[in-house]
Amino acid sequence: MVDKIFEQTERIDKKIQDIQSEQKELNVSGKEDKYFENEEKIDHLKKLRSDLLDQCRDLTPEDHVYIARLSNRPHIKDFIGALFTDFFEQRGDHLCDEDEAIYGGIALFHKIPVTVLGHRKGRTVEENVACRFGMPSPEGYRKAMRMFKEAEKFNRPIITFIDTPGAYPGMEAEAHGQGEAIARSLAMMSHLKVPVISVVTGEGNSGGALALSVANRILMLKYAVYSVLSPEGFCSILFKDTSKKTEACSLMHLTADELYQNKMADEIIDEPLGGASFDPVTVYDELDRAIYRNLKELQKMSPSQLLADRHRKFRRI
Amino acid sequence: MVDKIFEQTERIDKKIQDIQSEQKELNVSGKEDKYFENEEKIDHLKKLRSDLLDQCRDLTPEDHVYIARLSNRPHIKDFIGALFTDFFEQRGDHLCDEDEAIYGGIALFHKIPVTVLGHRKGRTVEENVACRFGMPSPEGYRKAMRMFKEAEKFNRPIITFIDTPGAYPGMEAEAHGQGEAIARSLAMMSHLKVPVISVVTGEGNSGGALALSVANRILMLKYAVYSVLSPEGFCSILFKDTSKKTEACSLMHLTADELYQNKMADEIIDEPLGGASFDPVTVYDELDRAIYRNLKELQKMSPSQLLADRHRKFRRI
Amino acid sequence: MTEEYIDTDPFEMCKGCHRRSRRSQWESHYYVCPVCGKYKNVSAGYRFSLIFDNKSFKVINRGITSDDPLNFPGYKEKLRSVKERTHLNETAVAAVGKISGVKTVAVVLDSRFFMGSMSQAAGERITRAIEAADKHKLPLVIFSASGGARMQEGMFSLWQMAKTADAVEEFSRNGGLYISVLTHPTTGGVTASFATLGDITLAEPGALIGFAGPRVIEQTIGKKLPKGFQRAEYLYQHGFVDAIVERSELKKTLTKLLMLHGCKVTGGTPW
Amino acid sequence: MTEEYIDTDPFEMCKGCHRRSRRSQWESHYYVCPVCGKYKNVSAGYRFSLIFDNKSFKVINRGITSDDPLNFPGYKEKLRSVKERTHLNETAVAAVGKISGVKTVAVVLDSRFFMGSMSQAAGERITRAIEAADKHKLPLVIFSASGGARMQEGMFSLWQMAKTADAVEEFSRNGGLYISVLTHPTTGGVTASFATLGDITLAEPGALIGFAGPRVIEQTIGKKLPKGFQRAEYLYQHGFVDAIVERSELKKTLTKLLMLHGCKVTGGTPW
Ligand SMILES: [Zn+2]
Ligand SMILES: [Zn+2]
Repeated sequence: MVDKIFEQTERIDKKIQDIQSEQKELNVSGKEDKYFENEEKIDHLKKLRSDLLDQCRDLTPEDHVYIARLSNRPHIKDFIGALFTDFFEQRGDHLCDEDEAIYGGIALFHKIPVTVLGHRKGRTVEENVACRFGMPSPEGYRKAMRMFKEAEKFNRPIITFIDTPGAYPGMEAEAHGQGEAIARSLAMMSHLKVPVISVVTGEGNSGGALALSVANRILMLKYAVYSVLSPEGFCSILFKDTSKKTEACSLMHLTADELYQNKMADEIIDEPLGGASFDPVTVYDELDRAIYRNLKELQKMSPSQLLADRHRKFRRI
Repeated sequence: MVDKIFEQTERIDKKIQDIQSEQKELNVSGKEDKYFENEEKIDHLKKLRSDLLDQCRDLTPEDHVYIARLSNRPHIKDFIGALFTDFFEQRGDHLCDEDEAIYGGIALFHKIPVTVLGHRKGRTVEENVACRFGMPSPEGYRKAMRMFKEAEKFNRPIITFIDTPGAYPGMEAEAHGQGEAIARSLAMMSHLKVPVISVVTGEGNSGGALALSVANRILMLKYAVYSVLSPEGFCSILFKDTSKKTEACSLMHLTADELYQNKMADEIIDEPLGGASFDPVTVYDELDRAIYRNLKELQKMSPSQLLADRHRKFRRI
Repeated sequence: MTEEYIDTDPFEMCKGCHRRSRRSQWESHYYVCPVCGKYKNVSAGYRFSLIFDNKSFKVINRGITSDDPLNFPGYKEKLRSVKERTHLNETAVAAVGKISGVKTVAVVLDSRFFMGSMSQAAGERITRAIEAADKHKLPLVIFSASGGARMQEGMFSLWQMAKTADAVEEFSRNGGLYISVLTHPTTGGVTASFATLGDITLAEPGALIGFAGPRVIEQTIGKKLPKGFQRAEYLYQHGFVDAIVERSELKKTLTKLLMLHGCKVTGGTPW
Repeated sequence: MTEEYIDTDPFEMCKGCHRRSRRSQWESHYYVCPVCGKYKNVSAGYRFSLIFDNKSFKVINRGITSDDPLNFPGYKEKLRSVKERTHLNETAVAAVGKISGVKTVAVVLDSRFFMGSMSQAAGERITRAIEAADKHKLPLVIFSASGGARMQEGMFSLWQMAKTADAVEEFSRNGGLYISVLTHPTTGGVTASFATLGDITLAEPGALIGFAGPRVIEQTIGKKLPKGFQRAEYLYQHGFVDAIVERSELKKTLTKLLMLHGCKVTGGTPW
């Protein structure tokens, strides 16, 4: 459903933009009649747009999946740019290769040095290819582990951003130990002596998402989804039929609300109607406050308390 | 010089063998004259052989290099077979690939569980190729590091066997961080909390050898060599002339005696005239006693004493 | 304890060569096809009796059974019918017994139960087994086999990866010895958690071992996978498996490994 | 302190494009060729004045100079003549100063002295600098450049790898911050010891960085190496270098990194 709404809002936005640029010219040339006529048109279109988005109050889980995957949704680089300062990128696993599907480094968060990293899908086609649409190779998880270890050495809190269709299913990835890389990341994260906060911002699928989210706190954007597998994979395994996606999405309990109810998400970050891309700044603001609050809480804990806290979270499931 | 002697001894050995197999037949057929004639021949040949090997009392450093590289010299698998029991091979770096140029695992040494590993040159042509003649890739050093870490976890002493022309100079090796892999191995070995004994058995060249020999005790077989670079590389860098190898070998101070004098080798394991391949068992026996004695000494030390002991050894150079 | 299929047919077919062999034949060959050598999946009970002295062992954590955390349509019924058909009550079974005199905790994932998929109950059983080994300072052996996550349990299944990896890491930091044995097939979340975190990794010949399933990879890369890819032998070649061990040799190898890790084993060294 | 070449010619040639530029031009361009952008090797003194506040710093360990441990024919004489020609007394120079207010230990390997080859004295100076940083809990920055081992010192050169790696590991375990800056060329034993053990690894544009030298690799594989192989940009692409930093930006980057590691820097954040 939501895709239809977005198609229409996109058309309306385009129209509004066209008229708005016409208005600028009219303003100069002084054709007032036409000018006011246009203003009315714009008001009407904005009303239409708002009515349309109003329908987004009641979205299906499948709609959430759709929004979570939107390419104009804020990505890791947007979040780092908006929430952190003085970012310094770190590269490579120092073992085999650089994996662009994991992006991260050191930065300041409210003047606190932190390690920040996450999945990177890329925005342009070239970036998408370089990042394999956010599907990491073992090298990506090992790069993350390298950053985790350094964060621990320098006592830096860790903040991870989750947005991945899953680990990359390729031949080289398997040959280089995709399974073991994820397993080692889970094991390492479970025993990190520093605060770890994960934010699910888009889609968090399968072990590829979990590998970066063994955290003390898991925050989810309202329209983010987090699930055992992609809905498509779920369909093909359970129903041997990929057309049952709508049903699958409803059965999977993958929305932020459902995860919150199941005590897997600790907090939900509100999004405007239609999702973060309709007004990213308000999302950044709320996310900033939420991370800061949680971080301050976690910083009061000793290393062994942090470990125990994280252990409890995953042990009880 | 020694190559000429070995050529001749090889010919003599062949002759002795031929006559000896003839003797067996004669013994059955009863042709006594011929039989005793042959016995005399054998005695004569053995005298010749012994006189020839006698010339090996005074070998040049270049001769040592020649002997150290002999393909029939005992290799890592021979040493493991002779000195250890219950060997269990461990494979791979669990990061990228298996490197056959490093061979090792867990075994018992006088009923003590130890981690044993070293360079593997291979004996057949196929093995040589698979092992790159004992030149490890970064994966090989990372495999060694994996074994070091496990040895430390289970408090197993580590025994390494050094026999390498150096780390492999290839494109993929560089792309996968050959330098960093060696550096990490040096750093890790320097801080291992268990006893480490290294035995230089053949040629130990360059960082590729050092990466496995940051040990509490370094034993060297009498004809083993250990040097900053291969004599050929040394010639080409310093003299821009590879024909000056004889001179280079003399200048490099690479023999066991010279290293002992410079306090880099702690002990020299005697070899029979002509080298270990002429009587491996006596070498195994002496090596066994030497490793056992050193191990017992080291096992009396606490982890911090072991670290301090190793630190002192390399710090004073 | 027996969890074998109850079947009166004295013959049983091999899934590899489709030849039928006598049950007694299968048994004397450790359930490796007497004709083509293909490994047959075996029950937890059989595994235990194979490695534990006098076939004697105590099953632990058997009370933990699959719940239906998401109220997934039809799951409860399917669980019931699978339990009836297989005479199993979960994919993971844990037991304590002696291997050549060394008290050891062992876990077997039985792929006949929901294709060895990871459920909350299975994860809990495995975690408790690891915790028991940690508490009593016993060696741990896990025979993995899994088709992946139990879809019907969604995120509750996924998080078992973190839970079990955490438990193994804690066990390992406390100095515990964990031998992981990969059997056919070990894929998905099991491969990406406890199964690849062993101090020593063994595999049965021919076992499929990987994170992504072969079909998914083929769809992604758009071509057929080469023969032998993701098989135990391939992993051995690439150094992710220390040894490929015939089922008939398994107890010997475990005994040797226990001894090499300082355990006092009984009965000589017959390798 | 100055260790520049003494030369009266007001022009100096670029080794890249062979164009001659005025010394003042070179200087204002941080000794990066004003014509083609190729990086020129610079002295330790210049490096220090570039990163330390007010060009103020104290050289340490200067008393340690190369010995001739193997009595190598002609080495003493060569040492003497190189010292006279370059006005340097060893390849590694260490100093303490403040980077944007943060007291820091820095080491520079000057490749004009015996091609930056690692001698016992250089290894000792580097080790003492690391130990000083460890003792006084100061950050450490090392500018590496090396053609490899000092052949004339044989094994005494080789073992500097172990000595320096040991020192870095100890420093790191004690929580020290080490920023490694790789400059042209960093090869051989230096690459395989302290230079690749940094918490953060930076490189100058175009720097050759590798363990084996390109010629040795070409001889081994029997073909020409592709353009750009083993260059800083290649290592960045493959993730062994975190950032490639222009010389003019170096102090800014170091300041930022010090700040990100909790040091109190002065003078704002001008990046
Ligand atoms: Zn069959
Ligand atoms: Zn130029």
